[in-house]
Amino acid sequence: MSIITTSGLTMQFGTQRALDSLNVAVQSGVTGLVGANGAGKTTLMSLVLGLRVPTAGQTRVLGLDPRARGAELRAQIGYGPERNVLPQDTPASDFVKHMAEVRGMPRNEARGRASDALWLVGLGEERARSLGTMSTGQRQRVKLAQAIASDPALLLLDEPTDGLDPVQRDEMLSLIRQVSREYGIDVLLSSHLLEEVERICDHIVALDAGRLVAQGRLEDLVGDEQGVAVELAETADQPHAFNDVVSRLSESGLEVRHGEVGSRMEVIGPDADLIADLVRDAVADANARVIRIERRRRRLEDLFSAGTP
Amino acid sequence: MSAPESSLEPPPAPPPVSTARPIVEVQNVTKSFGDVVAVSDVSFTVGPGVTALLGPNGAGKSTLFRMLCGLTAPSRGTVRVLGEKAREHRNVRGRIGLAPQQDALLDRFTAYEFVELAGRTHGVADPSGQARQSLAYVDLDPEDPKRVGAYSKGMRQRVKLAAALVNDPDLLILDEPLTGLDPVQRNRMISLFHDLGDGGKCLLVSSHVLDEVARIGSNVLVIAQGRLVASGDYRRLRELMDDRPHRIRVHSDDARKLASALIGRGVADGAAVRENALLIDTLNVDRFGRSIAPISAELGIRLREVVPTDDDLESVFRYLVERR
Amino acid sequence: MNGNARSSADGTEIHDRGYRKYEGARSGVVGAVRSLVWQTIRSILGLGRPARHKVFPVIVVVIAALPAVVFLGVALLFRDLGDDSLVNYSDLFGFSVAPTMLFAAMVAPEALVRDRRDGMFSLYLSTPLTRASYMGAKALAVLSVMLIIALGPVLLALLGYTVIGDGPPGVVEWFKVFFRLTAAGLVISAVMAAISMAGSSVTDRRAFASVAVILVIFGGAIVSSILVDAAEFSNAYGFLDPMGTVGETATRILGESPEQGGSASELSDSDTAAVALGAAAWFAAGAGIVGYKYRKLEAT
Amino acid sequence: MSGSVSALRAIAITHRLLVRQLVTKGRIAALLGVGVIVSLVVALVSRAVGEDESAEEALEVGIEVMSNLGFTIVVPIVSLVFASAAFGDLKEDGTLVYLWLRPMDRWPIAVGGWLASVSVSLPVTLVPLTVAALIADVGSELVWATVLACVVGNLAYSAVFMLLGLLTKNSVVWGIGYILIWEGLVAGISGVGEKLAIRGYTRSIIAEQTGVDLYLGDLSLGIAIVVPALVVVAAVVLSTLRLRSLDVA
Repeated sequence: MSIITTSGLTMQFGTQRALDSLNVAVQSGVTGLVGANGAGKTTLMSLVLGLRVPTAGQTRVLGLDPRARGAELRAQIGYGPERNVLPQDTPASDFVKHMAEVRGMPRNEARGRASDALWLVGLGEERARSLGTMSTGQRQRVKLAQAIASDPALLLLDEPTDGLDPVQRDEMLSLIRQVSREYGIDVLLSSHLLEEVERICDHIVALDAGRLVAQGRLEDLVGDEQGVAVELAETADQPHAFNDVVSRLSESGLEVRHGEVGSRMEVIGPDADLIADLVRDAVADANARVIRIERRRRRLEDLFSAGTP
Repeated sequence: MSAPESSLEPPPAPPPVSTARPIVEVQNVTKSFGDVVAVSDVSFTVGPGVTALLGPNGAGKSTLFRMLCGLTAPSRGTVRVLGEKAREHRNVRGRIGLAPQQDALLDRFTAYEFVELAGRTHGVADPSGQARQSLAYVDLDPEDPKRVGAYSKGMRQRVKLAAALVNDPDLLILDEPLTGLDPVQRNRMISLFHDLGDGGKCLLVSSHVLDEVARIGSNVLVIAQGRLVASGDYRRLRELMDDRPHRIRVHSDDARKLASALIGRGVADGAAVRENALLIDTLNVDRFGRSIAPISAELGIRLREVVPTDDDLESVFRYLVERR
Repeated sequence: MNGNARSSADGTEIHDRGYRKYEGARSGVVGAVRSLVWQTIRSILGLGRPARHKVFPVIVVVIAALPAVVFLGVALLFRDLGDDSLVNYSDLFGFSVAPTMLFAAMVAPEALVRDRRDGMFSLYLSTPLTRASYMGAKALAVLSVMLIIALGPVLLALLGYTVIGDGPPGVVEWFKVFFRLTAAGLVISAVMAAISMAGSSVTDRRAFASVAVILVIFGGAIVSSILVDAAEFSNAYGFLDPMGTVGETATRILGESPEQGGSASELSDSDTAAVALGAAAWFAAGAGIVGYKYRKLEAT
Repeated sequence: MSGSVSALRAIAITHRLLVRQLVTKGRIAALLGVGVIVSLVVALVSRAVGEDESAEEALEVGIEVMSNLGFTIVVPIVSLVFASAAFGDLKEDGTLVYLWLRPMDRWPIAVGGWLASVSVSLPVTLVPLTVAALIADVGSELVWATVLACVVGNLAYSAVFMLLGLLTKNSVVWGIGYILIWEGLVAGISGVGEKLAIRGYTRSIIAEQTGVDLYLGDLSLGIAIVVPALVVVAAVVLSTLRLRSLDVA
């Protein structure tokens, strides 16, 4: 069943069209809403929450119309906003408890759930600290905790990894996945970092300038392509190894593309076995040091560079 | 998992990242805010070219940059830019270009006005011409009548960069210039950095996104928990990292034969076959990387994929940070 | 799908983290409003926040309560002096004018301005709260705290006088006085709350909200006193003074005029209906500005 | 290539930048509105008083209005709003770095900031108050007294509140506290207090120029000008020192 469906959803701000007749069906599970800044991700979220009136089109979320039954709908949604400002002087536990109450938890229940949610996101020891003294990573966790404390059916997370370093980002992503899997909460998370979306999402909705670029299951959208990507190490004793490999492969009639970093290349051709052998021999002959040899994959990035379908 | 203790400690003397005259000298610098130590006994020098300052959030990157610019004084130690302290010497401030981390601009100015003002406040000879040139450099239109308050995050980042460039500084400090940018914008920014570095400027660029850092520059300073945990050439850093155990996944048409050959020749220290893939553990990736192709060629094994499972920068970084 | 909790795809064992599904009843909009009212009251008074946030609220509460306590003390210590030692309730309201104004200007803007600055307004709109229920909760919270300042000391005096035997004679009379006091306190609080919230909705800076409220309350008082006293214009210009207008309304409700403290009001000769209309107009103006501003305010 | 910036240019640049930041439609409209109300009130009052009172009494009423409305509320509050924002806003939103990290000395920045707040708050107050004094039509003494007191008041308040904006985050709240509680209450209690409040000097100027006795206004004209001037110098010097020692975000 679709959690969120839109048909012909259009949002116009003055002369700017933030969303352009969007037809989206978000399925159960973790869905990544990807796109560049200004692609319309936040606008779509605010329409899902019923905070704006669309210029045209329909939206249904959890079977409800956000405009007509907004309060009822929002009671089932946990929302983690993109803005990173939170009440400075409020202790994390007070803030999460308050948001749980506002989202419908009875008072006694809210206190316990706030504490549980903070422990779940790894802030159990820090729950009495005020939000202003917390780091970016901790505040992102608090935003997640307040969104899940009311046990929502649907989590909307706007850029939940923004400003996090890799370790924190991994932890946040696995937390989100864990919450979704263990507690059966559907998640729609937006991000402009495609690689993280690829890492945890079941489904993708990709936007570009307010238009739908692609949607569907992740494995249907990214997959193998012809050829391999080769990365070689630059070594002091074999300074020409990379160029040697490139020229040998080119001489064999394969298409070789330099990657964006100097020690990477892509070798393209229809016959996978032939490529594998030629690459192996070229590398061996050039005395090059292999870092990686990998099948070329279509990445989400390609969805955007390919332009709108 | 143990690594030799000394291999990644900051070397006793500031590592000569470049042989040229150092533009930035940081000596035994400590900065604390109350009881919290943000930067702890850090020393390094940086010369021309692009240097990436890498570290998790809260590691002390911004504090270090602020001290370089003189925006705050170190609690102990000295920070010199071009031989002087920016906090005390007026003219040194004119040779620094800073794009601060915070997304703060004079929102009521147009991009041109903002950059032109930066030029004026720097006392450049031709603020208007310089501003146009800087804006053109970052692909912004000087005639755009929109105020920067209405700009997207990516455009604001570029306005900051243009303002930092307008005085043709010797030292460019860019604090997290890539956050909030989409992949296309990021690529464009990175190539800008390389152009500037090739032009002889000293660029210090901080980031916490590791896959970006390899592209930003080969000189890396890694800072974690307020300390300089590693510095030098990114590739050499990686070679240093070769001491730790690596795990590499190899897809071939004969996993068992390849496994026994690799172990037999001492290239692999351990091997396991799982779902057609060969998982190799090795303590010496250099030898492994040089041997895998010749050995397969010799044995006639078709090599489809060789994928390090823990050799991306994020793993390196995690290793550096978590080992401590 | 739902239901396969406790085992993730990679087979990792999941330990009990305490967090679990919630099957019970949800409190809906009523619970949301109740929580927001309480949270706002706490934040206005600086409860559960560092000490520096409590400075102004405490000063204001002390200034407000001091006269009532002093007069009670005097009445208690010198019971033999007779009725002269008793202050009438209208005078006590006079004493809470200054703290009520200070509160409206310096403390109450906290209720609205902070939510806009730290993004809470937008976050609240992502919950069952709507603009209307949000504003209702905020108004209720500001009004409640305002009542503590404006009415608290007077009720304290009433109780004190009653206990020492100087209260209104008879139960009926007592309740009459009680209800009049409450009504007067409500009018003062409602108008001041409306002005304070109007000032808070025109700017995102708490400080400028304070400036706006001060300009309205003090400016109004000065202008009206100049026009009426110095220029000897019509007393109707007294309505330009919001504090004077509600003060006079309170006096009419209490049915007694102040004997000491504030001099006779510029409005003492006006019709009671006109006075009530004046107070209502100030309230409507404040509420109108709040409504207009928040109707247009974008939630991001 | 960049050089350094001369002191005069630095003052001019800072001034230009800060004026641009300070002049927001909302602030100017709101405060001009206040000015217009003041003029209106004075006009109404003077018309009324002029009809049936002696010239002497009319002048007294005019002075009363001017000093109560103009110099206890309008001038200090307007100066506070702009002067405390001069550097306070830059500090708060993190843009001070675009002025600080420049090859400019610190004192021209302080002077430029002071001039910027004066050049916004002075017209906003001087025009309506002078118009009010003219409308009142009770002799040129009041007009000149108003102009002089307005200039002196603006210069002094702006310097003090600019320093306040550099020292504390809640400068407007502290400033209001100073205006209402110190100048309004404490300074009124004793003669010493009068000398410790800028209001004492502006009132003295009005009293001295018009020859009318004014409560809290018995200092000589010379003192009423020299002391505020010293206050300006001290506040600008302290602001310079503060700019130097400040931790910039």
